[in-house]
Amino acid sequence: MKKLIYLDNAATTKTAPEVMEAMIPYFTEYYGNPSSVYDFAGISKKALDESRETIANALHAKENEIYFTAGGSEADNWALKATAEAYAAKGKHIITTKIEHHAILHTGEYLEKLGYEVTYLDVDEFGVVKLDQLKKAIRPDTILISVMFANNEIGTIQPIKEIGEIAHEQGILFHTDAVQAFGQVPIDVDEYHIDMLSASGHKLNGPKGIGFLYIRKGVKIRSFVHGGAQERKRRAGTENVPGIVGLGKAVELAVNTMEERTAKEKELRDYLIDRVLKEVPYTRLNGHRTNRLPNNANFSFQFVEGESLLIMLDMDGICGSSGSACTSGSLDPSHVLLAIGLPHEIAHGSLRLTLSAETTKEDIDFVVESIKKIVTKLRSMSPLYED
Amino acid sequence: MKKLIYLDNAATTKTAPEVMEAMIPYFTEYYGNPSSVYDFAGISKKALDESRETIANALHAKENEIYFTAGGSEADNWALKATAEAYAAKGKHIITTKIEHHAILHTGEYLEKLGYEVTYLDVDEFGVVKLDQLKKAIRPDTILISVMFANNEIGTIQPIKEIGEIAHEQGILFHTDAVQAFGQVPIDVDEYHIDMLSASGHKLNGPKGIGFLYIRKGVKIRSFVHGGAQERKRRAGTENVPGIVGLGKAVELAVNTMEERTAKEKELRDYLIDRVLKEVPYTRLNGHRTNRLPNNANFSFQFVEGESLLIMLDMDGICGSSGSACTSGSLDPSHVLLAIGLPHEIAHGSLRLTLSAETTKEDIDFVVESIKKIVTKLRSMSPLYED
Amino acid sequence: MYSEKVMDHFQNPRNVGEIENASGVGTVGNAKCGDIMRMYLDIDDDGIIRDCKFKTFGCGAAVATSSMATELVKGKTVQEALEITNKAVMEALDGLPPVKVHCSLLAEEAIHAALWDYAQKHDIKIEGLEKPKSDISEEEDEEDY
Amino acid sequence: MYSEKVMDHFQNPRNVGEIENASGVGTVGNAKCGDIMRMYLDIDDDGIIRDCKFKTFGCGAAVATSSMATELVKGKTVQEALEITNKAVMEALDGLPPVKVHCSLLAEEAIHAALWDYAQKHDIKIEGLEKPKSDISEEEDEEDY
Ligand SMILES: Cc1ncc(COP(=O)(O)O)c(C=O)c1O
Ligand SMILES: Cc1ncc(COP(=O)(O)O)c(C=O)c1O
Ligand code: FES
Ligand code: FES
Repeated sequence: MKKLIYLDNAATTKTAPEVMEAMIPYFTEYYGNPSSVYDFAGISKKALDESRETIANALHAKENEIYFTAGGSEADNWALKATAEAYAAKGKHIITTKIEHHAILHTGEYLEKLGYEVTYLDVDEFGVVKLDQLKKAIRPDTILISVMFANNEIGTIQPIKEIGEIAHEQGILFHTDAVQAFGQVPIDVDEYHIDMLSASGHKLNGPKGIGFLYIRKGVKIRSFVHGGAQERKRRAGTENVPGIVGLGKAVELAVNTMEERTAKEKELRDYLIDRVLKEVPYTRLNGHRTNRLPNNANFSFQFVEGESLLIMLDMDGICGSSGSACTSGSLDPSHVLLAIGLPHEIAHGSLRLTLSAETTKEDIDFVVESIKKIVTKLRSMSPLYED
Repeated sequence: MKKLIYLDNAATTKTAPEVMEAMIPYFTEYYGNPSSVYDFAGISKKALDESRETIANALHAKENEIYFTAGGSEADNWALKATAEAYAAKGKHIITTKIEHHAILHTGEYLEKLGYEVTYLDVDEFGVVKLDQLKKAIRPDTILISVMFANNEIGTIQPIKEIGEIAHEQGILFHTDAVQAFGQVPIDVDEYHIDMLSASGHKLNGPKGIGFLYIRKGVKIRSFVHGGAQERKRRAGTENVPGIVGLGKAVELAVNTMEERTAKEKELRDYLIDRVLKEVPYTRLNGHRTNRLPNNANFSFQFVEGESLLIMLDMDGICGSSGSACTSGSLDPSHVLLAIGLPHEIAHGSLRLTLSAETTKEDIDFVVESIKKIVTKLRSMSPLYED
Repeated sequence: MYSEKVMDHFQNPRNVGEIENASGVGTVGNAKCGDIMRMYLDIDDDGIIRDCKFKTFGCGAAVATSSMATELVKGKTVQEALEITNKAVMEALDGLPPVKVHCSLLAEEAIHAALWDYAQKHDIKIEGLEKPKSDISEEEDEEDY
Repeated sequence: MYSEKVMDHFQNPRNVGEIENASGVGTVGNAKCGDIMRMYLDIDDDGIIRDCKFKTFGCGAAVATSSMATELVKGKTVQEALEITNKAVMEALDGLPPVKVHCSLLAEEAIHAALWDYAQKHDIKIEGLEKPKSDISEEEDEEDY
């Protein structure tokens, strides 16, 4: 196989070798069900506890506030649906944003069908939520504010602390989808006034199919998956022990390497952004110039369509994405790019490149040359482009 | 570590080495997100398709009727909640049984809170659903019948085909929780008139944290996890590719070895049952003598309490269970044993031993001797026992 | 799951058995978990507990707390025995998992029941001893989600 | 995702470009996906399509179907060109993923639009040709769960 330059780490990541090593014994050796009585199962139970502790520490939370799920989507669904249910007597109004992941947006639409009202906040041209609009949107029957920590497409980081303060001043629960942010930026649930937080293992070099929802003690959320007494009776199902162990290891690695890793990623990211903006005409950077995820670059190339661009990059061995991977089945232009004000046809020509710790300067140089070549070719084929 | 005799395969199983081998590349090599456009992700996509095909073939179903979930509990929750929602206009009555797993029972209770009516059918002394009672329970507003294929505690296999026929004659959807049966007994969704079927990977030497719901084409079930367009838009969340690959491999192995493996298990199981019943006084076999899972034995030892028994077996290196592992956090005696008519204190002294392909006759001999010794000791301590 | 002390008292329970013509016998049960504990006391004329035996149908914690309770009770006066709380039994066992706390209550109540029986039989009033409940189950304070 | 034929026509699209003073030019778009295709026809006095070129802003399938459509159209009579359906284009490409079927409709419609323009300019009536829609998007028939 030709060399692969994988720049789609916001879609998913490689499971780290250390994570594999940590997980494997729990498949074939210590495979006991943590709920069982015998000592052999105690090994599994202990592994769960340790992972929970690692994750709690990473968030400055308590162990019994971490609830494992099958991933970010389940955590998002749980947070919204089961607080909506639990607090319905207080009110049926929820505030979120126009740039959330579909796991939040489609859950919001579902709740609307059930009789809840959902306000979708605008964002500015950089993708930042407007705090004054948030304040105005709050009503006496508002029960939940859900704003993502960082956007998966354009990488913009939200003023989470300020949002948390506004929520808590009004006695409203605050949930944040931190699937993209967790492991990339430091998070302190107390300092940021976060009541619930979603995360997913495979976004931080952990395994797929595992994630968690942080639930602050005292939040009266219902169960989402009913059944056995796992996860303090809040989330049924035999625990994915290897997945949980892997997630714990991934979080440990992410926290330990965060400073160095993200500093390096930022440098490469900025180098990429600077070269592309300088060397490819009719190009813009989407998202905030500085308040963005360390590994995220997102461009729009005018007169160029995204899928064609991706396929041509793929032919050069470069993996990138156009909009969110999860929605590539859909033909709609990215709701995030529309929300920051891009016209339809420019929203279409977006390219997201998300770096990893393994990305090198040589990779970036190769990618920039490839982009230049491809954009020129596609523009020459475009009926929209006149040179 | 001392030799371990693991006889709790109904709680969970060891991941098979072949399954590990199949999965590992999808963690570290082919880690792409199946939704992505580039070729590299096509490898993941293809792996999903292959697993889906294997599973569909095992059930005589079609590929696009298999929807991956995080396990059996999610599949059960999904099947009940999302059909209840979709068919609410037709009616709000659901029929299930008293011996279902908590993933069904607690979901039923949840639906009752939402205004649905749930009938919990009795079973006879062997744990078999009474078909005439089922027929009488059907009402014009019955939308769903959910009866487990085989019970997780006492191993009794239900007359699924007859139940399916009754359901379909009346135009009612039929769901079966086959978490324990799948891989142990042949299943044909058409022959048995099954509309939905839940299964879980870790019960058949596959990984934990993955399962599926079979949904017959045409069943108008809603989404349970909303978000991205995965699983034909019906179950959001980045696919657990390694888990799905592992599940596919486990199903392949289970199907290929079923005849030989279960014949051997049945023989050992019957040897175990015969010896225990003969050599330990005041003992009964719970469940049906022949219509039971090939690897399941479940005894009640009068005057003996289950947990004490388990701990003492554990000291001899034997892993067994008393009631369902998922509920061992609870102190209630098994609802299944109560449903087959056991009095409280006998229900308490139950022991479930579930064999695997690796179980040997020597294991069984050792276990029988251990049981005899322990039961005698515990009875001598029991205020209920007078010799 | 259990501490080493609990496991020791479970594997090698002290004072299992019955006392014929015991000064007092108490049997208590917990309807919720279905477990039953019977305690036998041999009390001399000075009100000193000379011997104590038990029989228990119950979980590991029930057996261990029975065993520990008999140990704690032996040699004590009736009044001292009355003051042995479930907390004391638990502490002597290096603790119990939260879900097993009620098992130690069974031990406390079994002592009380045996003392009550002794008081009834000997027509004594023991200060601070109330008629024991035959069922010690309490409301679980766990939340329902 | 795409067949080899599609990938070939995407990587090496035939007949990209414009025709100056073309006999007919047609531009169609799909509002749903935002893609746009422009087709140029050079038709001689006998009604034979001598040359055909295209410009496309669109996905891989859009580019490939444009390319294939121009190949199919060349050398055909106007009447024959009119009968080239999106199905024929797809078949010539060894198929398209279901979600990409509409892209081939874009190609069919672009041919029609160019022929319509030719007919208008030369004041001809082409049997069976209707005024093309400028937007070919249709209702998706996918279920909503
Ligand atoms: C019959 C039955 N249904 C459902 C489940 C739940 O499956 P899981 O724990 O994989 O979610 C189990 C096992 O725990 C089971 O035995
Ligand atoms: C911001 C955000 N939220 C939620 C999710 C869903 O996570 P998962 O696919 O692990 O369910 C994703 C990624 O797909 C994401 O980027
Ligand atoms: S569980 Fe009943 S005494 Fe321990
Ligand atoms: S997706 Fe629009 S033409 Fe293919």
